[in-house]
Amino acid sequence: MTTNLQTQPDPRVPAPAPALEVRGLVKHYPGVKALDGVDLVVRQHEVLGLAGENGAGKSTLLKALVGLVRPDGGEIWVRGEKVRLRSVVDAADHGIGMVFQEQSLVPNLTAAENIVLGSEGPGVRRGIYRWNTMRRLAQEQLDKIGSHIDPLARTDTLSFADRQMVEIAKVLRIEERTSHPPVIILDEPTSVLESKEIETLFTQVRRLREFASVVFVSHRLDEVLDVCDRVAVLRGGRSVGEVPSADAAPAELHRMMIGSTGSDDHYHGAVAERPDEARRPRLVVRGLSGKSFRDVDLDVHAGEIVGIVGVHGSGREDVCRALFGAEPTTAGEVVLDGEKLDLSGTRAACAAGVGYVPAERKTEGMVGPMSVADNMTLTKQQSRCTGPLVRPRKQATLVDRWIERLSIRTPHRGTAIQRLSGGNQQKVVLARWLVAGDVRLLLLDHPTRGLDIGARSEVYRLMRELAGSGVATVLLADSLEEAIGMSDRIIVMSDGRATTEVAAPPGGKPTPLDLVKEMV
Amino acid sequence: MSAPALTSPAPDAVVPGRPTVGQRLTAFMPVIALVVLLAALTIADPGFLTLSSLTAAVRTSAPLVVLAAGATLVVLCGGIDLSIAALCSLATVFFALWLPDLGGITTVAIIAATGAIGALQGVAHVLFRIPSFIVTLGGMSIFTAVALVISDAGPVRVVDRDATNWLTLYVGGVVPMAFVVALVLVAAVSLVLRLTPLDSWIRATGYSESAARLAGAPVDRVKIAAFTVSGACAGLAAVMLVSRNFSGSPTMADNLLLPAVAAIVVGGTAITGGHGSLWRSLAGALVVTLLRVGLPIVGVPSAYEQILYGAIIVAAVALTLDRSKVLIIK
Amino acid sequence: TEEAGGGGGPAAETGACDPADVKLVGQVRNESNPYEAAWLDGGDAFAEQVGLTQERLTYDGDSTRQQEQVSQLLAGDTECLVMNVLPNGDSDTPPIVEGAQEAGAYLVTQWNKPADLNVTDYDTWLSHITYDGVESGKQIGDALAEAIGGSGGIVALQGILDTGAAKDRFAGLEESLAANTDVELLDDQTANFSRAEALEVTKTLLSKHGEDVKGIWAANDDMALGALEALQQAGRDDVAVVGIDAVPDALTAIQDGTMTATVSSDGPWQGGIGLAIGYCVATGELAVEDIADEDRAWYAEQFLIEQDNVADFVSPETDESDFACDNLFSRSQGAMS
Amino acid sequence: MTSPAEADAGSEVVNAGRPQPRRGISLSDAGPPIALVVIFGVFAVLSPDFRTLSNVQNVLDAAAVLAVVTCGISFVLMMGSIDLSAPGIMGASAIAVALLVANNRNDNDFGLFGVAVAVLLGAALGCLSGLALVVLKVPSFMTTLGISAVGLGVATLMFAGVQPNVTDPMLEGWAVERFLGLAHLTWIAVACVLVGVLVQRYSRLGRYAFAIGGAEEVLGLSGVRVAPYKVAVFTMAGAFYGLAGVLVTSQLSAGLVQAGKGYDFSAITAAVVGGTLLTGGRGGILHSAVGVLLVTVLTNGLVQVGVSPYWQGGVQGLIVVAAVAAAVLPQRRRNQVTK
Ligand SMILES: Nc1ncnc2c1ncn2[C@@H]1O[C@H](COP(=O)(O)OP(=O)(O)OP(=O)(O)O)[C@@H](O)[C@H]1O
Ligand SMILES: Nc1ncnc2c1ncn2[C@@H]1O[C@H](COP(=O)(O)OP(=O)(O)OP(=O)(O)O)[C@@H](O)[C@H]1O
Ligand SMILES: [Mg+2]
Ligand SMILES: [Mg+2]
Repeated sequence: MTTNLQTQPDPRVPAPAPALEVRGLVKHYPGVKALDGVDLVVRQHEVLGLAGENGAGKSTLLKALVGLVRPDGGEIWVRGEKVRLRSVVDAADHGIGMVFQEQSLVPNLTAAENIVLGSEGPGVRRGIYRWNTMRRLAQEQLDKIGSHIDPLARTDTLSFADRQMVEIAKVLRIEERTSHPPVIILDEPTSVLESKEIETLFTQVRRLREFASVVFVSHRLDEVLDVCDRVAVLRGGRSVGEVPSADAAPAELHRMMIGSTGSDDHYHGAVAERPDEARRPRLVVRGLSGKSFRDVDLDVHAGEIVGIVGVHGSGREDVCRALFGAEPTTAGEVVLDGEKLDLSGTRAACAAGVGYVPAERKTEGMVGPMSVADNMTLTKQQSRCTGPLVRPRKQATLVDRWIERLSIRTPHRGTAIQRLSGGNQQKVVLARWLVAGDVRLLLLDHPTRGLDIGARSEVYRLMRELAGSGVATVLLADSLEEAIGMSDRIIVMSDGRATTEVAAPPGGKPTPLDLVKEMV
Repeated sequence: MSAPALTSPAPDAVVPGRPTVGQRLTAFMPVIALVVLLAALTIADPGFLTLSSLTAAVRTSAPLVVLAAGATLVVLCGGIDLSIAALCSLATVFFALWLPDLGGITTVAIIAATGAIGALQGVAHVLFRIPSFIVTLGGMSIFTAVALVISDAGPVRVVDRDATNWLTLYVGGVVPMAFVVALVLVAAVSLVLRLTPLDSWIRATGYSESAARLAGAPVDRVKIAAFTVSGACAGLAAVMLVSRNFSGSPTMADNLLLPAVAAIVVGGTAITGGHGSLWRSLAGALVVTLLRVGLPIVGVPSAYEQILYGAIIVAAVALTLDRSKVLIIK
Repeated sequence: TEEAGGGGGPAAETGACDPADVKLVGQVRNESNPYEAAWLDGGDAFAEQVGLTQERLTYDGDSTRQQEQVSQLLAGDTECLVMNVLPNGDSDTPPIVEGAQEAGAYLVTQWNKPADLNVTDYDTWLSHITYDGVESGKQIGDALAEAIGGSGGIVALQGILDTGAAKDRFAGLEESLAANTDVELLDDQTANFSRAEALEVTKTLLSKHGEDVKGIWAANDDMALGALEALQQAGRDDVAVVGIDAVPDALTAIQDGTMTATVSSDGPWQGGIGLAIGYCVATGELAVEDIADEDRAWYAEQFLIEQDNVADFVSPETDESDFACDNLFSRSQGAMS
Repeated sequence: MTSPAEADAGSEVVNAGRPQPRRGISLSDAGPPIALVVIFGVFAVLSPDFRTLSNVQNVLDAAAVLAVVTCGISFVLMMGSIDLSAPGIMGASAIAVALLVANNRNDNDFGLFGVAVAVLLGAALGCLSGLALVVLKVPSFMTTLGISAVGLGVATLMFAGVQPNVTDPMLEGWAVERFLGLAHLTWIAVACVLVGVLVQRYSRLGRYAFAIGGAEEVLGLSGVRVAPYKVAVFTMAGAFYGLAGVLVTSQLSAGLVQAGKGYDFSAITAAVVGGTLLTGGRGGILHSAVGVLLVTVLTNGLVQVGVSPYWQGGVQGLIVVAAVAAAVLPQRRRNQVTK
């Protein structure tokens, strides 16, 4: 497989050594072969896309490239030289840097410190900080990517997007460490960004190509094809091929990823049969106000999916949390199925049949060290109990059924959820609300964040199926397309208010442009 | 998702999900530490390993086991209870004062009262969002003050010993009743945790409180319950101390605080919460007791005894802590 | 369910142990203060005198740990065990006594004992020795009153509030105050028998009462020494200070004239005498029945030490003859009331 | 559709609560200083003796040792670790310094050099607990508890039954001589606080300690090796405790094994009352200094207003809890994590 991945030699110019080359990389984890002989070539001055299903081994491969994962076998070559990468510092010295899938900034330090962290250079002399120099260094990095944040702002006061920019500014410090063109790895950098921010990022990525090589991972295949020169595909820890992005369609990539053809217009699945009760309003919100939203009115009918769209800070996320009792409200009334909903806490909401999937999976969605099974049944304890007693058998059968139904890739139901790939973790979190089958209102905050296409279609199918069974769903979608495709109705929020409502019945969908107009 | 191509596990890979030999061994580490320590003491003084000596050691350890077991629940939830020892002292005073009026039901009354006091601390913790360290530190000084005042700053004799006599008996002639009670307590609480969802709620709370809350786990109630049990255990330990000392005193158990927390940590329970068990604390309490009484008895001079104590508890934790469960050691 | 015999029930009250088989144990709070270290040294001296060694136990002022050590000790061979114990507090004495009785070990306790616990009710609890705290509190109270010329304000530093010693001594001060009507107690605070705490508390009291403070009554010498430091730091040399225990530093201070008075308690003698009583009974030289009731719980002789007699106490000497089996109770000031 | 006016009004409300980027001290840190002022005010009203200048000096002097200990412990707490080694380290350094400067036990008279050795001894013991933490991977709770016992053992060995009394005029002078109304000891403590603040703000060690408390794993991902910094922080804390032991010796003119008794919990209380979180990543030396003053004012004030010694501990505990509650309540959020 190595040979056909090699650069086609140009007869006129001697081919320059690839910036980075991986040969037969292997990594085992207990019960999983995360990498099973991966080959990969990153040429100089190119943007290489990396695609693959959840758990295909992308993150593991990339972590091996920055010295965080010690491979069990295989070789890594940097600019024609075989290397051993023992640590992040090692990798940085070879000019390889990475922006991780989960944000990795120190929240209580300033942006400037985060940017220079670990490579302060002249910013620290003899252990003493020189704040002015540090600020200047950081400012230079921020200027490179055109970000306007204050370098001395504490990182946890920045918005999510700004933090992502800080991460990119930080990884660009690699340039200062080596004289060679660096290799910069971006693991799913866009999954948490808005379209405008994604555009900025892509401009930067294209600029980076002038002097560096970039490896880019995303589950949004159109995006990958848009920004990359070439896309390599991983499946089950192996390289299965590559395509030049100029002449590839998402469908083809998808086929390579899963080994069979899949459909691309996954948003527009067949609308399920709606039960009769469908026109009965299930959730009625009147004048709901809180810290970051005011006078929100919202009706969701049984079996209906209502998307809420808005830019960052529009308050839609807090509305969701408020409906789940996780954010205080100052005024307003919420009625679920004719009964007043108790907003005093999450437990009351759960009891009333409200489910919530938070966006921040790592800290809020899952309990990392606990098993898949325990995470799945954490909310709906009754599903694994008889009376007050836990029945391990009952739990095992139930959990195994859902693992299979959602194709959750885990060695075992007893595996700690933190050992799963991001997408599979998300599926477990979603399954948590489904195991008991008694949810009436589902609040989904970016439920497909970090999921591959297959998993996404599965989640979409699930959402429709749930809607079909009468569940009312509020969706904060990952992208406008997703919102449009999935929702029956879309509410636009801006500045803490629900400003507009757009109907989006099958066949009468608005365009993203229609929505953007309303959003700003 | 269509046709997921699941990587087949390598044939020689261990059976996933089940604990490996190494993992099983880490679960037994506290016991191994205990045995090693006992062996070392026996080598230092062959007279130490006698039945009566062991009997005395486990009898001695009973109140510490009970205190540590209760506080383990709070630690598993990610908090800490510094008030157990002071509450236990207060309870000894209550016991001595109430016994003449309440007679046989004093024990029950004490456990109920200390449980209620523990619950109160738990409520203050979850309601006002004050760190448990501070709530219970405040509780500690308040209980001490109350105990001093109501006891008139002195021991209160217990003349009627019938109420506590049963704790001084021996089961089968060798196993002290107090230790049996401690064992039963640990077994009962562990069983309740295991058979009900409480276990996953507690661990979820300890590992990640916000995730637990957003999953609808009754985080606040679990925490209050943990503090309640911790308080009730302090009451039970108080009864054991009274049965041993024939009096209640406002500072009787105060010095048991650090040994109790040490017992929890030596057992391998993560002080940051989530990972651990009551059984581990039981073994930890035995290790700590052996160190407290064993070192001087086998003839280690006082100054060296402290140095050894320090070195051994650190070594014991190095042995017992399961580092695959506790990723960041603070 | 039955009782586990520790040492096989009470041994013969009057022992017939071979002197070489006697096991001597001295137990005090810790070795990190001069008084208790001297106590253990006194025990060592006695042990040497009879050709044995003393097992030195310390429990760090931790009641439970003391109990644990004692019960572990009693679980071993108790045939010819002699214990000279300083119970941490009054409430710690009964279990030690009961344990020793059950195991048949010979026991002498010192300082702390609940008033209603009678030594004569037990066979192997040979004796309880203490100093009359009320008396010492009163003696230094009177000395203080005299030092400030019979009138003026004083402050009191109490010991650990729930110990009998602290209470008795304070009761003695109150008696003294009743007699010296012109002396006014401005304030009383606890400094837990600790030098460091006494320093802080005294500073605060000095700034609270200022020039009104003419004297400081401290329930032990450590606190008196702490108070002296506080006075020095406040630049006050017109305040009289009294304490109890006659620790070496206090004696030096009295010699220098910075401290007014203290009351002797003789650590080395205490460390020796307890073992001596036990040893004599264990080896059969003295029968328990032959110990007079007033010698089962008694006050040991104590002296008020002031500048004029301090020289006599600077190097306390224990005389081998103090520990002879026929001379054990020579320092008795009478039975405990 | 929103009219521009409406949108403006809306954004005003919406933006009100959004945390602004900040560099210095924010409003949420104001709780402890306010509590300090309130408590000080209450005592001043209740007791005329309390509000005298000499008593204020007295409070500051009394805060000196605790302030030095708290300086050390604050860095450890900032990392999210805990440190219970103060009693042992202070005991060891107290005896060591008493035996090294002019004293009644031996002929040593090393003066300042002796002080330096005692501080180094403290640093060495601190270093040991740090090493046990990073090498053996034992939680700091245990390593420091162990080191405390070791320190007490070492101190007892050196003590050897006879109280070492200091006759060194320099060391004695620290406690007695005054400058601008405050004892030299107090100025030493002030210097420690200043050094602490500088280290916290301007040294890599201080900033990394802060960062370790914020997100230790991220430092690893950025290629920072945290272990040396952790050891260094514990070493620095040990040095502060060592100095505190020297200060106690100077105050008492004698080396006591128990010199550091109780300072572990008082220092943690002071730090937490001042707004340092036990989970790490928040607070700092200045916060802790406020906490130290708060605790000292309480201790002093309760004596001044004449609260019975029996009740003092209890009342103090109650006020500490109330003060923390008052400081925490305004920042209370749903789904907030409190450990
Ligand atoms: N630390 C670990 N311990 C055990 N198994 C692991 C660990 N890290 C990853 N794995 C396993 O290795 C496989 C590859 O995971 P990886 O994170 O590389 O996938 P990915 O392609 O990045 O997926 P995603 O798109 O969901 O991020 C998965 O099956 C995962 O469960
Ligand atoms: N006025 C405000 N005051 C305080 N915090 C705010 C305010 N507005 C927004 N936030 C916080 O900013 C974060 C993002 O805001 P919000 O949830 O409203 O945006 P969103 O539209 O859901 O964005 P996304 O597209 O990322 O989901 C939230 O954590 C929210 O708590
Ligand atoms: Mg990944
Ligand atoms: Mg959002």
